[in-house]
Amino acid sequence: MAVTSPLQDEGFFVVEIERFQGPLDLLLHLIRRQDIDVFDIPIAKITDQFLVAIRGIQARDLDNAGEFLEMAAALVRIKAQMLLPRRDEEEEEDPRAELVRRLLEYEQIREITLRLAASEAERARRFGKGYVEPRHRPPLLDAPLETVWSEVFETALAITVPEPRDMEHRILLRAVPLEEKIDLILLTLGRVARVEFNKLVSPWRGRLHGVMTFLAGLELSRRRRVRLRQVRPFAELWLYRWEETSEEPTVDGGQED
Amino acid sequence: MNPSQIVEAILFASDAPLKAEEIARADDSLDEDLVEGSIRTLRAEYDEGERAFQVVELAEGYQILTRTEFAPYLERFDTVPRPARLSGPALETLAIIAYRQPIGRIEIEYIRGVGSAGVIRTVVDRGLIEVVGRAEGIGRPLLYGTTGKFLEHFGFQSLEDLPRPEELPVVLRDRIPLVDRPEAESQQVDLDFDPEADAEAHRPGESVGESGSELSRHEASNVDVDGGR
Amino acid sequence: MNPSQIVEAILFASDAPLKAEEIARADDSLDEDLVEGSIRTLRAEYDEGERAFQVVELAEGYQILTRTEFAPYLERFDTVPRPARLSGPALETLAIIAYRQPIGRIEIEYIRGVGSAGVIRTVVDRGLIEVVGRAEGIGRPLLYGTTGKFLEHFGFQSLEDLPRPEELPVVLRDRIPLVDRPEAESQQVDLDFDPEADAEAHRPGESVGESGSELSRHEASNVDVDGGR
Repeated sequence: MAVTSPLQDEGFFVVEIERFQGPLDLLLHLIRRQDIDVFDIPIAKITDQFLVAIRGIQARDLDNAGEFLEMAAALVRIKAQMLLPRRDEEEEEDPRAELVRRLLEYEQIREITLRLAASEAERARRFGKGYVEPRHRPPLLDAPLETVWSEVFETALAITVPEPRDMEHRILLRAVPLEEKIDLILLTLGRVARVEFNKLVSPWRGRLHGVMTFLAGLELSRRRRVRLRQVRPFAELWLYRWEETSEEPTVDGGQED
Repeated sequence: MNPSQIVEAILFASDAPLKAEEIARADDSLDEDLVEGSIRTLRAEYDEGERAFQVVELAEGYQILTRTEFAPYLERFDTVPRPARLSGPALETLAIIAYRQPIGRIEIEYIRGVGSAGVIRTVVDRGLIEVVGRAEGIGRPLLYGTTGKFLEHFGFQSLEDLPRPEELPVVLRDRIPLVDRPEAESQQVDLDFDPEADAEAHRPGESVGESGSELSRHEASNVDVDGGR
Repeated sequence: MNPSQIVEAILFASDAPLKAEEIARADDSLDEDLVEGSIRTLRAEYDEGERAFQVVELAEGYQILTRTEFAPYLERFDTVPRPARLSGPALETLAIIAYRQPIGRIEIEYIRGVGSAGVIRTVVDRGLIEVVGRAEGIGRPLLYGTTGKFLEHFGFQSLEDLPRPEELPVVLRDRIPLVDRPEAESQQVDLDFDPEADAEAHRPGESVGESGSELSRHEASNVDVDGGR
């Protein structure tokens, strides 16, 4: 892997990642500390650094591990999109555009957060009356009600019965160990020479299984145990048992070694 | 920063009366005598400036308190009725009850999409709604309706006077059953889960007796399915 | 008993900011202008008398607070209550809500990139934000806004005191209207990722049949959401 950042050291990250509020914070850190132009993010490089940074995150049982993994998946998706030939330069938005917007927005919020912390600290230097004599307060009923009918009526007009919630949303996210998916892939490729990505994922519900299986595929491709192959964009993704002879282009990972 | 200012700051911000030796701990420059002297200074200044407060010596120590002659103003400040308005949730609950009465809590919660026990109590306390009966079925959940005070306050002769234009949501205009699927019961439980409501105000200790309330929900939804009032 | 003494007595007996119109309730002789005038008088007197406290404009009202220079003495004094500081995530969430209010949980989570149900609950519990309405659309998600207590906590007179976005040393100048971004919602759905379930609800070993406890938490929340107003 051609990762050249000082972030390569995994031990560094095991300590560091807890410090970040979430994936956007980590991403922003990677970008800003390398003085990268946020409007022209080298997405392949950043993606690799991000993946290195979050390696082993599952094992450490972080509250927001899932969110880091979601971001990893989004980055990988953008990276893949960047590799595609752009059919219509005029109309197609840069695949990174939304990410850049989010990063800038988050950076702004973080700046405001710092200001709020400063205001809080300044306010904390003043103290109110520590003891206030207890007094009897009148019950709420004594106060005349100022609400008029038009307020009630306008509220009535605005009432809608909520739609039943999408059942999918209720599936609880559970930890899906990367190792489990790596074993699954290796086991499967021990029996057959190639397997469709979807076949590996279909027995499980929940997108996290897809994300983890994909990350496991990337990891194995890095270790030269499998090859990821896609005939054309958005076609079925195949995982192949690694054969030293295979030379075909891969979507991700393998070629960069 | 002179000693009497430090003593004043401590006396003002302390939530308990303090003895001179305790106040002296605030700064190395202070000792008991200095604190006593400072308190005499403060007392003189407060008297001279005709402040509304004074330094009082209680058994536990010194404290700054409002002078007793201002008690009537404090009492008046506390008791003059404040203008009161219904909150958004209270308005919504009242609107639902006004149009769909008699109606139980479960149905109100179904329409609003959030738990409503607290807000119902608020509107009951305001005298605008009251318990008007009980539904059939196990648990016999309470049914709410509007009061005479409701009519009086909003200027209606009777409930017939409530406007019912076309724009009124169907759920309020017609007494359609709220749940009409065979799987109503399980569905109900699912719908009732509102993570946002949860996010709002979970207080420790209030979740006791959950099975009871869950039961009553189920009952009430049955009432609704069957009765379809 | 002159007006400024009455105003002083009321301010002195309060542990939260009071608006001029509220203070005026203390006596028939008072009105808003008289109260404002009295406060100017008190300020001059406190300055002249070198009191350790002053009348501060806070949260659209007034409160007597110690001068900042006494903080070193008060911060470490046993009987002086210290306000609890907010965590990083809480501050970040408040920053978003302060600038984008009214705003729902999903948007907050999209901006932060992490699930936020728990931290929203924390700041609601501390009275710094409240539900101010509901959005249109499926589920009618709750919308949050800041409270007077938010202003109090940060020492703001009003929301105008928040730093203006154009003052911030960040590349972004144009406010990105999150609401106009279809991705904001679809992103969540697309990824089928429920950060809440992850960060908040999921505990190791809990079975899927959690609806009972969810219900009860939901139930418990009612009291707080609606009851307190």
